[in-house]
Amino acid sequence: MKPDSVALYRKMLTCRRVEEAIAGLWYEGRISGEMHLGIGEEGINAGVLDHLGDGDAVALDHRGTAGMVLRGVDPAAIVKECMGSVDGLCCGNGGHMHLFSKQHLAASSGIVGAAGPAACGFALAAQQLRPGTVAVAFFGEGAMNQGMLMEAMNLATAWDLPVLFVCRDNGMAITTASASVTGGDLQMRARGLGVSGRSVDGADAEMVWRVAGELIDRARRGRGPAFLRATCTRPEGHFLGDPLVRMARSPLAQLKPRLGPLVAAARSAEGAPMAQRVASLGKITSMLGRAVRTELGPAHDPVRRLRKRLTITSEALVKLEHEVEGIVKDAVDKALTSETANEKESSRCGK
Amino acid sequence: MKPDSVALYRKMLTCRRVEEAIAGLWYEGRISGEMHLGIGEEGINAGVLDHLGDGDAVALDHRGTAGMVLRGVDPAAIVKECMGSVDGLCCGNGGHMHLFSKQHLAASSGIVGAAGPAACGFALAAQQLRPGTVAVAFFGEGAMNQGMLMEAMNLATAWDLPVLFVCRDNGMAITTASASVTGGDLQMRARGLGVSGRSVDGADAEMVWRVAGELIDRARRGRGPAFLRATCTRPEGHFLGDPLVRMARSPLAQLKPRLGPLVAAARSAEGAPMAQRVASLGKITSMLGRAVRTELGPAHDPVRRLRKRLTITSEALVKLEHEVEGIVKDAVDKALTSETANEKESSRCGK
Amino acid sequence: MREMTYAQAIEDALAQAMTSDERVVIFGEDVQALRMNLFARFGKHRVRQTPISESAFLGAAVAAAMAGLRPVAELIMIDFVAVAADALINHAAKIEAFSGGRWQVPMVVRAGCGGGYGDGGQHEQALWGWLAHIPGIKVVAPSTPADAGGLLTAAIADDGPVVFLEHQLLSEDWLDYLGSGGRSTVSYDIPVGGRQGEVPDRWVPIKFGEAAVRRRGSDLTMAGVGVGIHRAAEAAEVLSREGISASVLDLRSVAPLDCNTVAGDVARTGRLLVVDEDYRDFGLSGELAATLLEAGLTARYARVAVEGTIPFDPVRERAALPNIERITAAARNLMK
Amino acid sequence: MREMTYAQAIEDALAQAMTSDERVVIFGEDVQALRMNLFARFGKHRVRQTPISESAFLGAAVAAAMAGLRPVAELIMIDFVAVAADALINHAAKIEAFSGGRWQVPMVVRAGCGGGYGDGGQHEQALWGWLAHIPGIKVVAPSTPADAGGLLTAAIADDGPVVFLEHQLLSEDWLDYLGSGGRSTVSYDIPVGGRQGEVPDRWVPIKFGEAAVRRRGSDLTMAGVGVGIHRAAEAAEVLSREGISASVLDLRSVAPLDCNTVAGDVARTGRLLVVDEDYRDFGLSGELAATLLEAGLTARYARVAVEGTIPFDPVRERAALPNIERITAAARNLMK
Ligand SMILES: Cc1ncc(C[n+]2csc(CCOP(=O)(O)OP(=O)(O)O)c2C)c(N)n1
Ligand SMILES: Cc1ncc(C[n+]2csc(CCOP(=O)(O)OP(=O)(O)O)c2C)c(N)n1
Ligand SMILES: [Mg+2]
Ligand SMILES: [Mg+2]
Repeated sequence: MKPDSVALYRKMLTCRRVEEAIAGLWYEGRISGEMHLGIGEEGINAGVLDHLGDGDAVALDHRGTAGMVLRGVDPAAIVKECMGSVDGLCCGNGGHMHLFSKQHLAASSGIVGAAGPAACGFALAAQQLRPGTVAVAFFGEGAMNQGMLMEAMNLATAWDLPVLFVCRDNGMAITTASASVTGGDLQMRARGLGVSGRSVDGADAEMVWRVAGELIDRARRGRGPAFLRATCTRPEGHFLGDPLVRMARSPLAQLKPRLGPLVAAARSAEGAPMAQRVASLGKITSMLGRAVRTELGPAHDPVRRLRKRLTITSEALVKLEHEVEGIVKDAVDKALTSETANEKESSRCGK
Repeated sequence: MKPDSVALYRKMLTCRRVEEAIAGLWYEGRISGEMHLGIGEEGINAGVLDHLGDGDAVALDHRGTAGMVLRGVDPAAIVKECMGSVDGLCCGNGGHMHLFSKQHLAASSGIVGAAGPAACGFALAAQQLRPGTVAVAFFGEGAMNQGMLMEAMNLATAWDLPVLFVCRDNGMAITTASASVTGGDLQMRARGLGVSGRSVDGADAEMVWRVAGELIDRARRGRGPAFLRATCTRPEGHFLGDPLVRMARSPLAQLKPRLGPLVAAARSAEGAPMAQRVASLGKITSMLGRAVRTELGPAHDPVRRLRKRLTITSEALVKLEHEVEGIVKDAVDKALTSETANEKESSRCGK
Repeated sequence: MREMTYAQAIEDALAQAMTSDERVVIFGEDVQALRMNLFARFGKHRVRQTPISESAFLGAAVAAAMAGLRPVAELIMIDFVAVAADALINHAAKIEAFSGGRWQVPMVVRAGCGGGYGDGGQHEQALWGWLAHIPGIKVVAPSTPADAGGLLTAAIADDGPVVFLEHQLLSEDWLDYLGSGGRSTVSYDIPVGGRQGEVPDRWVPIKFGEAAVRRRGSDLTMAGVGVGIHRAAEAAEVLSREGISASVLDLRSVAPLDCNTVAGDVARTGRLLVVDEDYRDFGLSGELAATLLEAGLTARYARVAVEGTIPFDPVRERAALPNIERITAAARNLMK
Repeated sequence: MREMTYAQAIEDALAQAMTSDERVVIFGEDVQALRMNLFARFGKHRVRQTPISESAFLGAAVAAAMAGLRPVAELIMIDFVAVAADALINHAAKIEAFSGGRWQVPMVVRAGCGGGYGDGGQHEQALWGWLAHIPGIKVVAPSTPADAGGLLTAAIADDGPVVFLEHQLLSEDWLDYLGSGGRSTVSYDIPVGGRQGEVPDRWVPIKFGEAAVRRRGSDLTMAGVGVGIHRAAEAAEVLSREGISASVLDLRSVAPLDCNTVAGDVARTGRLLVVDEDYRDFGLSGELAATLLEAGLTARYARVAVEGTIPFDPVRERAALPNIERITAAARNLMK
């Protein structure tokens, strides 16, 4: 199997641009609350979801915007939803962590790990009502420590469900390096739950595509669940405005005000032995260092990587990219118009 | 390391006799509700708990009576508790699934899987307040599918806790053959959570003792959690009055009345294709067959097995057994006296 | 009309639903043994055994319902919902709202509840008021075979999530399983009309939110669900001999709650006594007080409910649950 | 007296408790980053990072407390308690009772709660009434820096399990983290006195179950906790300009509940308006109604609470939460 790399690139670029647009709106204050984006994960999202068709289902986590785009949901409806518009995908009731499209059998959840059980339920319905269809769960490596997700893998084995469990492994769960709180090895853990699988570099979209294709195909043919672990890099940290990223990027404005209290705390008369305090400061420093270092270099950016490998003419590429920009601009324009039309000025946070 | 097999035998026999006495009281209607006993598991319970001392903690599940006896709780207090007496271990508030002894740092729970997190908490306190002490969790193989238990194993790894996770594997969770709903392999699952361990024949108390000794010793020395899986056979099924066991043992009284409706259901006009119905009946039959076959043969009975291997004189053995009978009889007498003394006739169920 | 036990009515209604709608599937721990007849008839795809993984299978029920099935997921006891509450309160209850009303979750959670058979405080909770606190979940608690079958039929037909609570003291299956275990040496105080009774030949759904008036009196109104309402009815008998005439309203569903019938009756009697096997505080009894006050009624009010963790000792267990002595005492007090 | 923000008060009280009692340990997801100062001071053994395994670490907190520690376990948000409710309701709440009063569980669960910053219905719940339903758990919800520090001090000193709910709109830390994310383009409607205020030089425990009278009026009594009580106070200002004089009672702890102060005040005013950011049905507002009726009071009563899943759209979010318009409207209505 070989992907249509141009089409794949187009999808990935669409995700990237939609999410960048959402980021812009968020920074402008037109979107309230948290904002978790999948920038840096396009290779995984597109490489997997390219294999789905009608009747297939997807369970997404808090980072589900790209998944919805890739399943074919109108980007304008997604952007509007993020802005809380009544004509958004969920009438503005859900927001970016709670995107739902019944038509696409695509659901999300802000509860870490919930995608596992949800995918099992979708797969059960697939097995009974739509043989040959599958369900895919997306979640992070941090979610692998959530009981319900482990239970779900085991349930999928027990019921022989057509599920692909996709773990987007960026190594971090908010500020926690997942390796520091995760025992064993994720592949072994999955196998200990009866689910075997593969690990891939998620920045290599074509590779993800090939491996996911095999695993999904297997599930479609009734050969049970599979596990795909794909690594990735997320330049914006956990969410937009991630405090570690802010401190790392604007040490003067963001870090300095915290240093005083931090040093004072570390120096207090009472507390742990000094060696431990020093160790804590060391860990905090390395947390910040990691945030500084995490950037989407050419090797880690799935979009740039795939672009380089395309074999179309540069005219065709420019045209494609232009089209994508157009689609995204259009979606944002629609969202902004609808914001005004609905007199939703007041929907900006706190007004 | 070599166990003091006579002492070990004495402990196991005490558990057996206490639990038999409890069974007797239950059949007499002096104990209400469910009654889960550990008859058949003495090798595991004693082989592990023989290694604990002051400051060590135990988290038990719904099958915790023997564990309490082995930690040194007065058998009379346990029997009284099962009977709901105000002078029982927990003033009659807990019953057999909720036995607690603060003095022994021993706690139980009727919620499957809860022993895992509890042992982690005990181990955390051990690590911070009583270095060198350990915590042990007891649970069944069915509990290995409960999310919180898997989470707990991982947490123990992350925090490097001195815990021994003991899985008593009788292959059954109530009426469910655990293998039919459990993916992978339990040792691999534990390793996938960072906890390595060993599997042993739980009917071989000396073997359990040796392996548990090693693992507990390792935990005591700060080398982190371990997993012990020990197989066992439970002749009474899940609990006293287990319906499968009843049907298997008294087919005329217990099975026959159910057969009419069962066959009628299987023959109904509407339902699954016939082949599936036949398969269901086959599965039900084999469930019953398994209940018939499950008995504590000499190879599976840890008490008889260890007895055979003892090298003391038969006079000494008779004396020992006599003493144990005496202790248990005494406990039951005390419980019955207290029942009368407290005018607890009314405490019999439903009176 | 047929005569059935509470447990038979539930099984019969389930069988009827499974026959008339292919999308109905049941799953849970041990269901192939506990629901042997349904397993024999509908086979392993529609009667599915689960691992002891309540979070996974309740969560799966939510999505299965969203994707076209009508799952009836069994928690052995409602106490165990605590290990899987997320599926119910953060998902089943909220997805219709989150999706802007575009996606519904037609699932049933079936679970035993309630005490009186001596199993202790982690296995005898009622929790109906607790679950009803969360908007988006319906909670029903039938007290008779006819209601059990009719409400279950309605629950399966409902387009939203419904928690169906069957009382362990009314269900001979649960009671045999958890209580007597085949012993003839124990007996329980089982309300007769709850355990066995007439049921329709074919199940028709009973609308949620409609209380059944079990008895109409003039001095005070007693309201509740489950076994408590049978205790209230017994108490009403005793009270009537003392010249106190009590209404007994079986609410049948806790959410939705039939405020109108309660308010209407209390408007007549001027007194409300809530009989509740769930915990007293922040639950059904409080909600009924609020609806009275919201209706602008001034009434005398009392509640007989569970005030702490249910003790194991059967004597104290009985004292902790609403029993006829506590109910009559509270009623007499209200008449003072 | 010192001046502090709500978030600083909590951290300061925690630091004081950790200094004076070696047994106090804190753990939860990301605590080493979120509680950076405490981590720098008390080190990795007493400020422990957890995996995303709420069931395991809440369950561990229960047993750690039983074995001599005084854990403060952090759930990022109380919404997430749903994945770990078992530890709280079937264990922490019950073990003292199960053990015949012989073993206690001195633990604190600390969690953000409450809406108003635009995060949607799975991240803004209050749930205090839900938790308070279960006997054996105390639930506190401070509305000022002074109360936050004093109640946390009491919670840590308490010998039973306490859920400590800090409002996400009052805590600048949570708000920066979850809401603004460093943006200057957004603003929130934050009650001033809740966010910042005077606090004692040394923290002394504030007794649970004692409401604070924020304002004393003659026409009606408003009662609640958290941000709602600030909204009530604002509404009282508006109402006073219309000639309506309202009391504002900050209950501070939901369980135990200060029924006496509420009943006493309502006995004077004859009217109760409950302002509740938790769900309306089967919760705090109902419980307060019950306590009025139990006290034999006849009062006019209304409640402004959350009636369904909180919508994401900030406009509808604001409408769903108790806001000044709804509160004043309900108050005016009560005066009719
Ligand atoms: C049950 C639960 N616990 C905690 C949270 C808070 N939370 C949101 S995202 C997140 C980290 C998830 O990490 P990971 O699974 O690796 O996904 P990533 O964000 O890295 O994509 C946490 C802890 C939550 N939403 N739900
Ligand atoms: C969370 C939860 N789910 C279900 C139950 C009901 N239950 C009690 S014991 C049991 C089976 C446990 O099997 P296993 O762990 O193998 O232990 P065993 O009884 O075989 O010793 C079940 C399902 C429960 N008590 N708690
Ligand atoms: Mg991650
Ligand atoms: Mg077992």
